[in-house]
Amino acid sequence: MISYVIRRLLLAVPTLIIVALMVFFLVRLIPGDPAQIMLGEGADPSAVAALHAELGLDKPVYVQFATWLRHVVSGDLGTSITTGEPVSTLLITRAETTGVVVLISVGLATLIAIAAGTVAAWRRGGKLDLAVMSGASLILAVPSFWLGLLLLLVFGVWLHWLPVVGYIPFSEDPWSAMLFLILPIATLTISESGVLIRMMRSSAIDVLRLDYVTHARAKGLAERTVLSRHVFPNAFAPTLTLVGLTLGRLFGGIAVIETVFTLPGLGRLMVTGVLSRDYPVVQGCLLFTAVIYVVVNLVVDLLYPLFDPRVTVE
Amino acid sequence: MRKTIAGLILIAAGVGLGLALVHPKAPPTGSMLRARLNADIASSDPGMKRDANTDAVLLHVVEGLVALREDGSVGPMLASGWTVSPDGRTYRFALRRGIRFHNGAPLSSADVKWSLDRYLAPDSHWRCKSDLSAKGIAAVTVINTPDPDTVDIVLDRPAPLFLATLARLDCGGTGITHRASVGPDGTWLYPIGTGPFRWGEWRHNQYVDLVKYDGYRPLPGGTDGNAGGKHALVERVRFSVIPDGSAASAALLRGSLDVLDALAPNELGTIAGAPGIMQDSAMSADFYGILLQTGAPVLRDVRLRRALSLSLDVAALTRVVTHGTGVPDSSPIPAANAFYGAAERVLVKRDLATARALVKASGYRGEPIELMTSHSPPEMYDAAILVQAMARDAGINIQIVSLDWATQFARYSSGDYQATMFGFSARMDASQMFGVLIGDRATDPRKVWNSPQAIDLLHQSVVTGDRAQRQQIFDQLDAHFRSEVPAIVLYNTRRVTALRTPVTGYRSWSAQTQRLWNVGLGNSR
Amino acid sequence: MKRPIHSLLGFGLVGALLVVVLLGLVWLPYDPLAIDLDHTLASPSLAHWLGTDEFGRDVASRAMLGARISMLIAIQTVVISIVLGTALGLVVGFLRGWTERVIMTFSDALLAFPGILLALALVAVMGSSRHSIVIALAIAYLPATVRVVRGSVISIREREYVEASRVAGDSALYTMWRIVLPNALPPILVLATSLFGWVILSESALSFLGVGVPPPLPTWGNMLSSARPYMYAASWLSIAPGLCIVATLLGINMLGDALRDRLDPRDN
Amino acid sequence: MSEQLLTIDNLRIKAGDRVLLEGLSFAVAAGERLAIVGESGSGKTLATRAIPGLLAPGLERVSGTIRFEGRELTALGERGLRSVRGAGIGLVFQEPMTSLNPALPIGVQLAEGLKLHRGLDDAEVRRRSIDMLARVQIANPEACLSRYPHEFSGGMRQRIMLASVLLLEPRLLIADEPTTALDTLSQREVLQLMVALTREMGTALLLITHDLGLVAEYTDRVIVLEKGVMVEEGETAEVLARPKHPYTAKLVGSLPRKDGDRAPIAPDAPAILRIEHVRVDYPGKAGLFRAGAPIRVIDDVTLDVRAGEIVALVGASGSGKTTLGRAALGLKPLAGGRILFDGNDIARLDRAGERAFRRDAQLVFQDPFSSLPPHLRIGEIVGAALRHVPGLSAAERRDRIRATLDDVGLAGFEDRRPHQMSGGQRQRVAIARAIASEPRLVVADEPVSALDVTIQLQVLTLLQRIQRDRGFACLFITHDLAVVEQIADRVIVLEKGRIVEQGPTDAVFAAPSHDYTRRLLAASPALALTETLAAQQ
Repeated sequence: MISYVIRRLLLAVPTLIIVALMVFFLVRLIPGDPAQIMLGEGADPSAVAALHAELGLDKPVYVQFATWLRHVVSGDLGTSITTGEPVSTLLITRAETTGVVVLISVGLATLIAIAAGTVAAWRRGGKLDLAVMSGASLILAVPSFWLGLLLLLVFGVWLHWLPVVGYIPFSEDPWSAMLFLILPIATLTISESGVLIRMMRSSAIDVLRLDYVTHARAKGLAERTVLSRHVFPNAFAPTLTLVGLTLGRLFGGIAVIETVFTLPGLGRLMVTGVLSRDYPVVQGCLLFTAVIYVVVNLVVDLLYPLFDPRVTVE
Repeated sequence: MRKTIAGLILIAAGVGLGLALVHPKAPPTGSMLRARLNADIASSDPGMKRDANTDAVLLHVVEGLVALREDGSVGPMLASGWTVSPDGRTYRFALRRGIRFHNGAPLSSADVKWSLDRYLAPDSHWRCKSDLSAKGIAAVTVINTPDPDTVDIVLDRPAPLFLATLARLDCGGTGITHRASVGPDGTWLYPIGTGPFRWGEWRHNQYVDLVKYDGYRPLPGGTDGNAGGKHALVERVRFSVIPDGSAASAALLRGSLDVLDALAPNELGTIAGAPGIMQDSAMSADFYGILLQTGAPVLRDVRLRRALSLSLDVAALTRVVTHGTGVPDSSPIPAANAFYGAAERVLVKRDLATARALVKASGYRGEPIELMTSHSPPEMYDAAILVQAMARDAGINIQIVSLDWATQFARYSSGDYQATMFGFSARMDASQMFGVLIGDRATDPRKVWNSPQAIDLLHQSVVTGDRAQRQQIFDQLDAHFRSEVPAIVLYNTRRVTALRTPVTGYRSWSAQTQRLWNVGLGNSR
Repeated sequence: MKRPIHSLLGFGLVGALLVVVLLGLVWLPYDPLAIDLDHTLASPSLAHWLGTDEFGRDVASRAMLGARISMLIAIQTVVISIVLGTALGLVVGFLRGWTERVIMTFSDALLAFPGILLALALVAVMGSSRHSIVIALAIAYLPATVRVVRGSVISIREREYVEASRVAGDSALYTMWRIVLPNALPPILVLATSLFGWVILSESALSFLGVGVPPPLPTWGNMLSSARPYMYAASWLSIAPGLCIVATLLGINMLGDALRDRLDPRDN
Repeated sequence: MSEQLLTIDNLRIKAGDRVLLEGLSFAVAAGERLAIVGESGSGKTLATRAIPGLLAPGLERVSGTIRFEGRELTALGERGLRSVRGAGIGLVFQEPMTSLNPALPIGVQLAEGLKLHRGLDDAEVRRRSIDMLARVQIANPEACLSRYPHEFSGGMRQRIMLASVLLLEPRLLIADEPTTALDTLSQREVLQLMVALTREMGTALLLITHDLGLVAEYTDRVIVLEKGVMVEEGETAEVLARPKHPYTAKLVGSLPRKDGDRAPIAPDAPAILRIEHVRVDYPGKAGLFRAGAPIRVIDDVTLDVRAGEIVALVGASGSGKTTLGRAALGLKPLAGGRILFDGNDIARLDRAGERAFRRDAQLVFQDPFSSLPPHLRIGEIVGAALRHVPGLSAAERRDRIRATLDDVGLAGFEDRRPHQMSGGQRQRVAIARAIASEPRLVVADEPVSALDVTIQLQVLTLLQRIQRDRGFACLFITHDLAVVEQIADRVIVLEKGRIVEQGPTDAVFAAPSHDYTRRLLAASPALALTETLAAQQ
């Protein structure tokens, strides 16, 4: 298994290099100058030039890339142009926020999907199925940030149940942190559950057609046992793949939710990084999310045999 | 194999949960006043790596020799007073006695010299270094400390704006810090100043906490700009970073914020009339408008520029985009400025007939004119839409180029545009307000107005100390500006601050900065 | 299973949308670009069914025009993404070998790029315009399209009728175009309907982050994002475009489901 | 015969408005072995699912009573049925690949029923499981408990399935085509086990099948179903020897029969296809920096197919016979050796030679459902190879297509699409497609094994007639020795990628020299039945 993991990680290297190249040149293609932005509207041109030199932005792009890559390989992602913090520190603190929100949301959404999807498949064509599928379709149609705003309006502003803004790092005080994270997590859980419910339902329908389900029933097993022991593990495998893809996507992609709830997460770090042309931050973030993407997919592949022993990781 | 994986997952989950439970909660002590920043501060080093938020926060911690008063004039701060030599080149400051830094060290002239030398050092990025150089208003030639309570600063030429420059917010108020603010290797640690609050904790992108400085020695009197008597009335001040305007209003309404400064005009509707919320406001000494490239095709013709100006209903536009908070203005000198006289007060009125005639005379045939704008601030975006709609009535075809702020700024800085929406933040001196427009485009592409006459008048305004004479110069500049139309000024903003009712003593200021000294929480939570 | 209620609702919603778009071509209640500074932020009334926005523009008219522009963006993006994705996926899935490895490595790299950020950066590079949004979104969704098409082509490639085409002496190009592609179409069509919905969502998210379609043309996305500050004070401003998006996506998704049910061989 | 164990009376099943099973009545006595025979669509599977109340959603039992051990099953609730399922009535399915849950170890799946119905403790469950696995001849039954279904072959899985059902000692075992998906050798082993164990335990067996060979060999009584209606019932030997109903007669008549009057092939006829020392490899699992060790599927095979000759290529599944057929047409890369068509190495053909080869060598596939492109019309499908015949006008092409379709008995089908046709019709299309370009060699890969018995005979006869008329050489790939005996001039037996025996069909069948051939022949129930019936007549 270890050799498999190593092989997979090595195979990901070209992908990561392409990501690094793309992001490196893409951010530099965007008009706008980090030094100028930092020094502001009335800055002296010589000060801008000096800052350029200090940041190494006066060198040819390929030299900058080589330097950056060399530092990355030695574990140094550089420092943020705007805040002067090490990018790695920024990434770790921000990834914690995003990670907590994404992991909990996707976890909850998966649980909801397993229950709702299996039951809907089991009662296929019935009222329950219709209700579940209508709900899932509706969820798919709602823009997540709009949902977030509505939740914020209702629970934060009208009902005063939950704080509207603010953040406590999870690692500092998980219980208080959760208070701030309930709404974002609820938003993300709802909007991600739609796809997962549909996926779970359709694979459960496929499994319910198979002989071993009939075989299990023919042994006299109760429906609950049939669903939990024979349908669920087999129907879950394809959903697991989707969960992996969702996780990989969300790690870099909840900028909009983070903006609505003002969470200091990775997505917002990237967006503000792009908007302020903070090259090291954008590069670091994208490399980080790409690595996460690769790792999450690897983990999913390692987990897969738990649900489908036919698949072996070798 | 299966078992191993399952085991590993369980262990990982357990460790994660365990870690989550270990950290105890640290409750904040004492009363805390919570304010908002729309972006994180750039650094904790005054005037070095900065923006308006940075200035605002750091001026609670550090103080300069002099400080801006409420009316834009310069008053004493760490210096109890000063004298100027007859040749206008030597300034002698007498330091106030008994002042101590936050680390307990007494303030001496050596500390002042150390700070100023650091600002003026060759490798410093101090915002105002170029102003105090040969190219600027005057270069500092030498700083002397004849005794611990006296500082002499010698300039290479007389400079009436020298003190005003030292007091400028964007210069970090030329704040004096203790040398322990810098580590042994020369890197900046955190500011050890003399202000009413000392540096607390900076959580990047989350908040900056300042803590009451018990050893502060206030000047007599009440709030007066950055000068005057300052009293820390709360134990702690927290500036929370909340980039999103709607989120900030929601936070105020929810009670998670006490002071919401620089309320976006389009948030006013949300805040107005909400129970438990008050407002305070002040005119800002800024201006927002349209910069026109007088060298660009089509706009090269002054008749078209005038036509554009005449096509706009500035009053209506201001009312809508600033939600009634702004003041329509046609002069680069803002209404809050002392030099805003009778001439400057005259507003350009919408005159579609004349505008159409001018358009016709210029031979313009509906060629698209690109107007650059961004969402920073959001009103500029709205204003562009209205300018487009109003100019359409005069037969001028404007196409909006919507960019992100960084791109717009880059193109502004290189002069790469036909027309752009743009705003200039408060500068307390009228010369500085004109200065953002006037200059030689060849050497500084940011300048839109390279008329030699204007350049000359601007220079005169800087070297003259006499008020009446300066007013006359500014009136001339203003008249010239209105006939040449290198830019169209639209309005000055009003800085609105929303407060929760327990908050007492807050005063808005035209210098566009929030001040949380002399601000209390009526009934302590 | 057939869900007649769902597909009926889908047809109804999409039909209504088409009627609105077509009606908007010939008639709109007001000029959607005309400002009226004396009647800003008016709540819904008989004169303005959905109220007016912060510049006194009629929200109903803007929503109608916005429907057209949002649709146009979605259609253009879907067409570009599907055509390119199908071409690439077909070649890659049919030929395999090093072509596949190279293209899929690039595709994976793009996939590892957060989509909305990629679009944000691309729009920033190209400047904000309708075309750059279409191009940026098409590129952002390309890898997903390539993956789906490739997957379907790979499974079809193993069918015996593809081998039969080879036995008959057909060229690879002919087999790809005439035999594989027509059979790979059903999942591509289903993907296209999903993509349509995603694009509308992404366009609104891009607007929300400040790089949407530039004014004065309305899209549901930029209407929603400019309504955001008035969420509490003038809620109708965000509710109208929000509901438009929800209704459209609901309709499209349900049509997609109906299509999927029809094309699913298991149910026939 | 003792008291009836199961009595079904007037069972009707509908799907919506369609009647799928019309008034079925029969009884099974304890310990009896009864066969239900019918082709696909006859409703034979439905009947078995209806007994334990496991009809798929959408299907409805409209009327009828099912009595089992004196209890009326249709009156029992879900809970009552559950106590009968497994414990009283066991079910074995056709498809061993999907009838065991792939996600659970064998032991868990075996234990489930025992715990539920017998309430035994873990140790006892384990003891019984191991014992039963041993009885179905699983090697190392103890290790088997912790293994997963995918680690076993189809035949092994079907034994495990059998074990899991018989573990509960049901009074009735319903086996629904239990060996159809298995190859000839494991088919026999599984069935013999099933019969032996049920006899030992006194369990009655209800065997659902389409294969008369199995019926003859393993059952006492037989019921024949045609389109949901029972057309005949009686003692197995009697029904097969003297069928009363025409449908039964047709079924019996569809068994392959040796065709006596084939003209022998001239010994000096030229070899149209020559396979020389051919080896084919499949890529093995790749390592980090190296390709995996290849797996050899065809190892040093040399054979000839002469003009006008039908050569049968026989072997169990996994023997490599399909791969060899594909390789003969240049569809698989060779790891060694060469293939000569008309004396030319097909790997070295020029453009024109390649085109001629594609025209002259054609393939008929096993599965008529996946071998026809679903989006094309029959005319286009049949005309595919004709597009590459030089100098053929559109009108001539149409004529050729029409004539070919006439020839296979599908006149006027040009504009239909595959999904509008039955399996037998589709296979005729596949044959038409292969012969339209007037090839000199046709590789037929199990062309009838996916079809119902009666259709099998029709298609086989058609193929035989066309071959005789047109005189092309044919490499006929099959696992069914009865079919071989009917049509082949020569037979080649393949085992694990190697030729183990070859020779004239009669000679090989009369005196197989290789052990593998002997086992194959012995395991072929259809062949046995054909011989029995031939002897009786």
